[in-house]
Amino acid sequence: MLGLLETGSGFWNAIIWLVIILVLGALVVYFRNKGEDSYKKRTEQDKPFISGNPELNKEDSHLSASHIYWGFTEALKDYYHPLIDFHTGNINDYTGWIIVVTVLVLIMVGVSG
Amino acid sequence: MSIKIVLGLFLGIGVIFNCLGSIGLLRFPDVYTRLHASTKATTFGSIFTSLAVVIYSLYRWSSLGDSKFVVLAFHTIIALIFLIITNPTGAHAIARAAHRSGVLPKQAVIDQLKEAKLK
Amino acid sequence: MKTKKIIFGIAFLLFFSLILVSAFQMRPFGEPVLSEMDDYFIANAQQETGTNNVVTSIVFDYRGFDTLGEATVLFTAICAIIALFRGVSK
Amino acid sequence: MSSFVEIIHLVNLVIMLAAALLAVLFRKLLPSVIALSVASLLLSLEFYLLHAPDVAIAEAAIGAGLTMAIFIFAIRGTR
Amino acid sequence: MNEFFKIFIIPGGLLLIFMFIALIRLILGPTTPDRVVALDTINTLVVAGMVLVGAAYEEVIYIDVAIVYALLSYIGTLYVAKYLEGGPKE
Amino acid sequence: MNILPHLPILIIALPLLGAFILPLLNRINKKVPGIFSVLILGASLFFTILVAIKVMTVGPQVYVFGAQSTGFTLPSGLKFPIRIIFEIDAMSIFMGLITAMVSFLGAVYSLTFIQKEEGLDKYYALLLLLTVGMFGMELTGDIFNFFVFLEIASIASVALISFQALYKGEPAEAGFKYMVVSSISALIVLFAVGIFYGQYDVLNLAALARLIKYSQLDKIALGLMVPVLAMKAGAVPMHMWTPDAYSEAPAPITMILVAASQASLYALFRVTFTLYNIQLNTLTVGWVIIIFGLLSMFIGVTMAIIQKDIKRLMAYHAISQTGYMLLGVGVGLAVLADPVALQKYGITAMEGGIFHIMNHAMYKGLLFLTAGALFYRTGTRDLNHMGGLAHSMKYTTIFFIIGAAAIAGLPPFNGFASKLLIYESVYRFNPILSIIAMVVSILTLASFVKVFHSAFLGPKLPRYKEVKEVPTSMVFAMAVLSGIIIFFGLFPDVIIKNLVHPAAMSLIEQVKYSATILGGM
Amino acid sequence: MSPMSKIVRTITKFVYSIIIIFGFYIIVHGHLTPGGGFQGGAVTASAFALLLVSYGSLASKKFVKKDFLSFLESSGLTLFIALAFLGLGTTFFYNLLANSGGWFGNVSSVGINPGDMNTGGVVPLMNMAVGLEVLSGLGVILLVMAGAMEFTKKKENL
Amino acid sequence: MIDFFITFLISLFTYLFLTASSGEILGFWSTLELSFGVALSIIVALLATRVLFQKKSYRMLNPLRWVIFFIYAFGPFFLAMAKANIDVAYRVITGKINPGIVKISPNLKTDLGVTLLANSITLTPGTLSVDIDEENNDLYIHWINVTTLKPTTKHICENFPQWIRRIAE
Amino acid sequence: MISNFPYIAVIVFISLGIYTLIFNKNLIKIAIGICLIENGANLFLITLGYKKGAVAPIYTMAPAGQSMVLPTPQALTLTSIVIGLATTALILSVAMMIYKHYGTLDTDEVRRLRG
Repeated sequence: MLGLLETGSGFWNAIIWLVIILVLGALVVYFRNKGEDSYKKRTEQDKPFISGNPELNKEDSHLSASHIYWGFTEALKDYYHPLIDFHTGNINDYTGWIIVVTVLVLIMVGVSG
Repeated sequence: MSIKIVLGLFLGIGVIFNCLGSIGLLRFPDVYTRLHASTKATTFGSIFTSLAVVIYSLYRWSSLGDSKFVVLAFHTIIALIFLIITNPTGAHAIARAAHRSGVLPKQAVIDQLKEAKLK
Repeated sequence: MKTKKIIFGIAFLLFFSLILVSAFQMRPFGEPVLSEMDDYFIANAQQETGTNNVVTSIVFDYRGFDTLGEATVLFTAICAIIALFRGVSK
Repeated sequence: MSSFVEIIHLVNLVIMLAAALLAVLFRKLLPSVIALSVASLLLSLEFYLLHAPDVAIAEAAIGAGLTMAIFIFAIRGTR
Repeated sequence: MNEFFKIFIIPGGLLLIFMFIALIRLILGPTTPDRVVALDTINTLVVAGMVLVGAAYEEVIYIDVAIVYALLSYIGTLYVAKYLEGGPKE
Repeated sequence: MNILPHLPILIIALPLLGAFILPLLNRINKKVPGIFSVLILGASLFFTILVAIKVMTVGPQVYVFGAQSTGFTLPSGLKFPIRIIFEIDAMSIFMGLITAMVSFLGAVYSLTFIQKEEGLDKYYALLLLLTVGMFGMELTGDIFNFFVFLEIASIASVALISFQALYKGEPAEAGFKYMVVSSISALIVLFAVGIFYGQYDVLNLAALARLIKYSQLDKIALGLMVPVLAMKAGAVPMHMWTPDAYSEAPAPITMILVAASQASLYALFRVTFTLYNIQLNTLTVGWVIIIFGLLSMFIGVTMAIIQKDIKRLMAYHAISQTGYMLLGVGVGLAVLADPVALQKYGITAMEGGIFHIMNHAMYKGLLFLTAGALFYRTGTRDLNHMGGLAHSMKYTTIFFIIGAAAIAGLPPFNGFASKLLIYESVYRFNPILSIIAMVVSILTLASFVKVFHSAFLGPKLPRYKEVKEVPTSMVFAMAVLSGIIIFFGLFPDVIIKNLVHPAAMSLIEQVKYSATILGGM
Repeated sequence: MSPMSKIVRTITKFVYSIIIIFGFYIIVHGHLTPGGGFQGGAVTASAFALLLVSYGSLASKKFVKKDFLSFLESSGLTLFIALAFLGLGTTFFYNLLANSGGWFGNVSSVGINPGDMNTGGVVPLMNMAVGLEVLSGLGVILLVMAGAMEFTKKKENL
Repeated sequence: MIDFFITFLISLFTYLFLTASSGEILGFWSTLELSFGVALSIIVALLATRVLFQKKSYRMLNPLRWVIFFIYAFGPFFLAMAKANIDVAYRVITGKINPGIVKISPNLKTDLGVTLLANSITLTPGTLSVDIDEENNDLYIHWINVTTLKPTTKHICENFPQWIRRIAE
Repeated sequence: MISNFPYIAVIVFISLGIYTLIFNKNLIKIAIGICLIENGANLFLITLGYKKGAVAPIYTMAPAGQSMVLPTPQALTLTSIVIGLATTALILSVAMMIYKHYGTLDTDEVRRLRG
């Protein structure tokens, strides 16, 4: 069958998956249309509500990239600090690591025979 | 047999002068005197070693009649000529550069070049 | 920073000694064991290509494509340098 | 007599390595480049002794003349 | 390897020793011009040595290398001299 | 004159000729070089497809340079070829197709992306030469020839990386770093070539593969070549040049550089599989490659999360995706000596790894092109300064979503297909590896959500009021790549059956490779 | 770069033409004696280097034009690859002139001999093409780097 | 035109010297070498004429000057060089030096003349030309054994300027 | 084992180059280091081709009756020398460009791209 991918322990077919997704999507749309239609345009319901505070201007309301995942990096501080120190950007280190890895591989290949 | 003696003589002179040149390079106190030793002695020594090769090739040519020894002689002469042209010029360039970069002759009795620059 | 230097130093010494093994494992200097390909070149290059200089016959005939690559490397470097300093030395 | 030739090879290689070592050890750039040039020169002589005149010419022309020239351009350009 | 081989190769070997002496000047040389002088000396000695070795092996075509060296070593010297000179601005 | 036997050489000779006469053509008109190089690369792509069809139907193709005939015959009295040989089997032409496709699209994209720059003839000549270098690395059957083309590719990439060094310092810095590491790698490869030559007096890959004895020296050569080629492919902990180079190069060049690093990856596989094959201790070397893969995946993706520069972020993702390929093929190598395990999951793992090479080239190329499109309109690569661009760059947004979904392994895009193959087969080799691979995939999705949010979502910013959709040639290149991604995602079996499986088998069956030239099995 | 002293310049004047003819000698005798396109090209390019160092970059621009060298470089390479393409009747890089009896097609005598210019097939032609490329290419490198030297220098050191 | 021809001849002679003993013409050259020599020399002449003849001066065309040059090179010059080397040998062994830089005015007018003199001085006893005054061609000489503080040309370089005047002026 | 001295020289050459690359902090010194590695690799190839008591593989006016050294390494070395020159020239040009923008050649300063 077209699009059938055998992985040795199972299979994957994108077309079947797409068909399933489409059917589910149609179901969702169907259920959504059954709901009550109380939303009115051009009333107060249309405006953003930020806990009663005034709306920020456009520049400030956008969350900039440095702040995304702040918590994640803060939690993994012990992992990230050495890692960032590792990337010194110094050309001597680049060469040095190549030599270190070469030595390790040479030893491994030599020991294992 | 005599050709060997001649060759030995020429090569001996050449080697001795080359040796003197390099020893002078080691012994003398400053750039200019070292240049004296190295330029003169090595050029002169190289002339003699090259002349030995030329004599050798002419000898072999006359005895064997092999034309390749003509090439040997001619090319050696060309190398020698270039050496004689370029060596003193190089020495002059170094001496001038040394003086301009501020290396003054040691134990100098007189330095008219420096005086000329001061004016 | 100090530890990194020590690591690199040890790695460099190990690298040196490990590669030095290859120098001792290599066949003795001046005595090629196998020289089939080169014997073929020395024997046949003069007839096949008509050049007295076997090296040139290899460079331009048997391994001509390498030479094309080499000329290309030079061309690439020249292009690179001109592109790097474009408009500088008019 | 061939042992004498081998001694010549050995001495030449030792001088060459000394020059290369100097090229690494000198702190100033210009002496370092001069030492590199000497190493390259003796490398060319070594090629010559190993019966590779083609390569010796290439190394002589490129190692002694042109590499020196471009190194000096670079050093002068980065003052 | 004929009877003349020895006559030419021994001076060639001696020239190598002189190169070593010049190398000592390269190591010691307090100023850069000293080192250039050492380079110049080694150049001349190498040319002389190449001529001798070429004659020893009876390889006449080898002398071309010596010619190239005699011509081109001068250029290297000039470049260093030029650098040391500094010179007026253009 | 019959052109058909000469197709393999035309792939490489046409761009070469084009590069040589570009500076002459520039004297006629400044606009000519771009169009000319697009035409040349199009022709090259066409020839590559023809050769691919031939390889898939007939079998490996051999082209001998300078011999009496194109068909291969051994010289009298010798057991191995003496001339340079192109040996094109399924794996080579698989990589060749990627190269041809990517460089063609890169040239099309460059038509408008770089048109304001001076010295465009040099730019296009270097682009053609980079393509030549990659093709040469992939198609050649001679190790010294491989070194030469490695140098061509690296010098051309350096030149293109630092193409804009006239205006700012960072491209020059990136170019310098890349040049240093790549010349080390090339010189070490040369040293290894010397070791091989000294032992066997042969330079041909197939003949060498038959002669090799795995002596002490061969071990040293292997130990020198594996790390160095892995470094060129961008494996951790020798990956630091990758983000520098990828982020500072112009966008179309970055796309081609991805393909160039994959050419080194190909060389790594060639060395381990074809040159040594089961001679070497497969478990050790396999695990070395797997460890490279694991480190690359994990460190690459975690570093990507904290980046602020969009192209640098994508470059770290490139490292992380390279890890998948190394993992898949490494597992294949680790079980190479064990026929049962190889049949059970080894081949599948290798198919996954090799299929991922192609997928990666496509979606990473697409992502870099979208980053280039953003840069083209906004003039910045800093994510902190972007925002709300979905309002004005609709096509770019759609292409970015496709690329991001593909790289994160969301079905039904192509990334999912290859990652699935890797997960399932690696799970049978060692479950932990597979789990790590899945975690990395999730982190990938997370970081692309970050990019999507900060670049495209949000209110329309006033400073980008003037921004509009990018010109047609750029949209065209991105659209072609998205089309390929969707096609591969929907019908992965077509590709795997026709391209990937033969490629994997050609790597595994070393005997066949040398038998193509030397005869006998 | 500024010019060097008068002595150096006068010597350069004479040595220049000799180096160039010597480079050409190495190029055209590539198939007989040590040498060939690359070596000869490098030697000839050294002549440009000599000119550059002794006359300074301003004056040597009068003698050697960068655009012209760039043109020569491209045409040399195109000639080289065209020679390779010529063999496409049989294979790429096929030496179609060797032993054909025509230009450069003389059959060379086997064994040790003084050598004859008229042998080698396309090898001497390729030597010339590569020599043209290398001499002009290295000349361009030298000229561009000499120009860039003034550009990258710090202004106070000018 | 005459410049072109002279450059051509110089290169042709160099080429012929390099390719001697390749054939039978005049006992040394083959036809092919000769024709190649002519062709290449024309190219060299195209490249190098402007360098060689920056000033129009055809003084050196007189063959008599060349004869004198050879006499000078093999006669007094070679003798002085031999003397110089013995002198250097003496100084290398004993280490006796008394150096200084002095100025001489040889009053030579042509570039070639002053170049020849400078190079001769460099290769002859105890002297080394350090610098040159570009306007009036005065030479600054490093003298290894300063005997007088007001040296004349005679002290430094014997009668070389006369010879060189005969050759180059 | 002393008969292998040229190989030892090659290794020392390459190691010196790598030492320079790791421990030297000047960009031009790094270029010198790369030159040294190149020289080592070239010497290695030529050494492999040497045969005792042989002459160069050129038939023009060669001494009679002697074997010839292996020609292939010479051809390879020729290629790698020119490649080395191209690499060196490019590295130095890029270093000059770095100096133009950064005003220094110290590798500790030339690292705006990091992290």
